[in-house]
Amino acid sequence: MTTLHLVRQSAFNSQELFQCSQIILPADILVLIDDGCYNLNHTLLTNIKNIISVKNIKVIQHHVSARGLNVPEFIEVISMNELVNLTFDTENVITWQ
Amino acid sequence: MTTLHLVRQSAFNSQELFQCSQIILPADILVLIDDGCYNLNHTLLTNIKNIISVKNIKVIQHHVSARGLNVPEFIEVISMNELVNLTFDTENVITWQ
Amino acid sequence: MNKLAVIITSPPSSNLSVTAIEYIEAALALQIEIVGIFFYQDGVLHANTFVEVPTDEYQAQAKWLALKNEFNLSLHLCVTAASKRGLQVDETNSVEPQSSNVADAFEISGLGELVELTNYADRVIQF
Amino acid sequence: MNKLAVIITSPPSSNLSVTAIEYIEAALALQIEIVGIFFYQDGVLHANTFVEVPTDEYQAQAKWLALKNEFNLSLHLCVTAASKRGLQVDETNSVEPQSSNVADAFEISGLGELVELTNYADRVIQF
Amino acid sequence: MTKKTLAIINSKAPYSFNHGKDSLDIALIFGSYEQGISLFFQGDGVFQLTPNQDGEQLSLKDYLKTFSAFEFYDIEDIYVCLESLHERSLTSSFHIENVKVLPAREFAHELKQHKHILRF
Amino acid sequence: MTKKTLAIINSKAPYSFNHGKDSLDIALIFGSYEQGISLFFQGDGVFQLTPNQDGEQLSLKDYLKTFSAFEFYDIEDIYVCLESLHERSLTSSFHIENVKVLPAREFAHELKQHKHILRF
Repeated sequence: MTTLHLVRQSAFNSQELFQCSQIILPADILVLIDDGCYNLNHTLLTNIKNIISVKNIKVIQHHVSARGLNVPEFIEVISMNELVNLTFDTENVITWQ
Repeated sequence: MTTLHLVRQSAFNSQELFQCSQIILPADILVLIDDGCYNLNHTLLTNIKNIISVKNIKVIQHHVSARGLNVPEFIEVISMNELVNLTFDTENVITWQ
Repeated sequence: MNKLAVIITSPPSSNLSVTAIEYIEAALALQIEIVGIFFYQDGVLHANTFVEVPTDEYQAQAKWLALKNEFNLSLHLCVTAASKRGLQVDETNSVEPQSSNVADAFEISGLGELVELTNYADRVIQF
Repeated sequence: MNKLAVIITSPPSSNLSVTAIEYIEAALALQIEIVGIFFYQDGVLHANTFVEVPTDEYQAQAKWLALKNEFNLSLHLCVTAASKRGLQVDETNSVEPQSSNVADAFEISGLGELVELTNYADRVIQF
Repeated sequence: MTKKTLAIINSKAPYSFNHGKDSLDIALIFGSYEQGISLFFQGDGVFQLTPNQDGEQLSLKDYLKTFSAFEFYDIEDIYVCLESLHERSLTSSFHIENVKVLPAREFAHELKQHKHILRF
Repeated sequence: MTKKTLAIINSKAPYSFNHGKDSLDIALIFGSYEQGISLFFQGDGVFQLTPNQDGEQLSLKDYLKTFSAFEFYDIEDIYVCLESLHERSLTSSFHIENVKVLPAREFAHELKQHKHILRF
C-alpha cells in the first residue's frame, strides 16, 4: 500500500508538512507542490528522509523555479504529467493544504 | 509606547503566536481571542511570559469557556468591553490572524 | 471622544466575524465613536444579498443592517475585493436595483476611503 | 482506463486553482477518464458569473468553460456551499435565467453526487 | 479485506474555520447512503472532540452536538492521533463514545485501508 | 517625532495567498495620497522579496514586479525581519533596492512608531 502525499503549504507558515511527517510510511511518496516548494529548506524534510527513500521525494518543476528556489541535487524535479502518473501508480492520495 | 497584540489563531496550527513572540516588547499587552485561546497550553506562552509581565496576558472569557478550556490562575479573564478599553489604553494594535 | 475604524476581512460564515460584531457592539455601548467599517478581502461577502445562511445560524448581514439602522454606521465595501468575489458593483448604477446583489446598507468605496478612515480614527482594528 | 474525480476547494483568485486546472489538463492529455469535478467550500466561486477578474489576470472560469466544451467534463456545484457564498442556486429554476449568477456549464449538485463520484472513480484528488 | 470507500482527516479546530462542519456534512451523507466512511482527527482537529464545549456561547449553532448521531448513521470508525493529543496536553476524554486513540504509525495504517482520503 | 500613519506587516508567501497583493494595493493608495506608509516583512512574507522569482511560470500576472515602483510612490521604509531570513536559510538578497534588514527587536521598535498597524 503506497500513499501519495501532496504538500501544498510552507512548513514555515503552518503544520501540514509536520502532520504529514507524523503519518508518512516507508513506501510512500512525497511531492512538494505550490508553497510546499518552500519546504526544500525546512528541517522537517530531513526527518522525512529518515522514513522514506530520498528518491521518493519530488518537487514540481515550474512551481519551484517560479519561486526562485534552488533544488538540492538529490531531489527529483517532475512535471505535472509525471504527477498524474504517480497518482495512478500509488493506491491513494492525501492533499496537505 | 504600548502595543496591544490580539492573537486569534492556534500556535499548534500556524505561526501567528510565534511571530508575535518575536516582536512583542516588555510594555506590551497580549490578549488571546478566538482560536488564540488554545495557546494557553502552548510552550510559546512561557517564552512570552519571560518578556512581558504575566498580568499583561489576558483571554476573552466566553471564547475560552466555549472551547471547554481551563484558564491557569495567573491569566486574567476579560470581557469584550474590557478589550475595547484596552484598545484605547494602548497606542496601537496588531491583529495576529 | 475616542474614534475607531474597523477593517473586516473574515467572511460571514466564520465565527471570526461574530467576534468582530461583538467587539463593535461593545465599543458602541462604551460610547466609542465608530468612524467607519471597511470590508476587505473575504469580508466583502457580508454585503452580498445572495448569501444564504440557514435560519438557525448566526445572521451576520442582518446584524450589520440593524447596527446601521440604530447607529448610522458607515459600511464601506472595497469595490476591487467585492467584484473579485461575486458582488455586482457597477458604480454607474446603471444596473436595475433588483439585479444588484449589494445590500443597500453598504456603500461602494475604494481604498481611498481607507486612507480617510485611518487619518480620522484614533485606532484602527482589523478583524 | 483510469478514472479520476477531482474536488476543488480553492477560490478562483488563488494560484492554487491554477495548479488544479493544470493537473486536470495533464490528466486529459494522458487519456485519464475524468468522471467529474466537484466544487466545494470556496471552490464554488468558480461558477459565479458575477466574479470579475481583471483581463490581464488568469481567467479560471473561462478555462473551466473551455474544458467543459472540449471534453464534456461534468462540473458539479455543491448547492449548500454555493448558497453560503452568494450563488443563486434556486433548484426549482423559477428564477429568470438572466438573474441567476451560476455559469451554465455548472450543474447544481448535492453531496450525494460526491458519493457517486467516489464510488465510480479509481482516484479522488483534492485541490 | 474490503477497503472502505472514504476516510476524512479532520485537521482544524471547530469554530473559526468551517472545515469541521464541511467534513461532517460529507460524513453524514456517506453514512445515510450506507457507504463506508471513517473519521480521523489529527492536529487541531482533535479540538472537535474535546469535552465541555459550548458553541452557543459564540452565538453558533453547535455542529459538534451532531457527532452524537454518528452511531445512528453507522459511522463507527473514529480515530484520534495520540501524538496530537499529547502535543496539546490533552487526555483521552471526548464528548462522544467509542473513539479509538492510536499512535501515529497505527493511525496511518488504518488510514491507508481506505480507497479515497480527504482532508479538511 | 511625527508618527507615520500606517505600517503593514506582510506575513504570507506571494502566490497561493492573495494577502501580498491586497497589501500592495493598500500601500500604493497610501503612497499616491502622500500618506506615510512603511512595509514590514516577517515570516513567509520575506518570500515576497527574494530574487529570481517569475510568477508568469504560474500563469500569473506577477504583482511582485510592481515593488520596483515603491520609490516612485515615495514608499521608502521597507523592513525585513532578520530572524525570518535566518529561519528560512535566506541571505539579504532582494529583488528591490533599499531594503533594511533588522533584528526582531529593532524591527519591533520601528513598527511601533506608526499610528496604525495592519497585517496581511
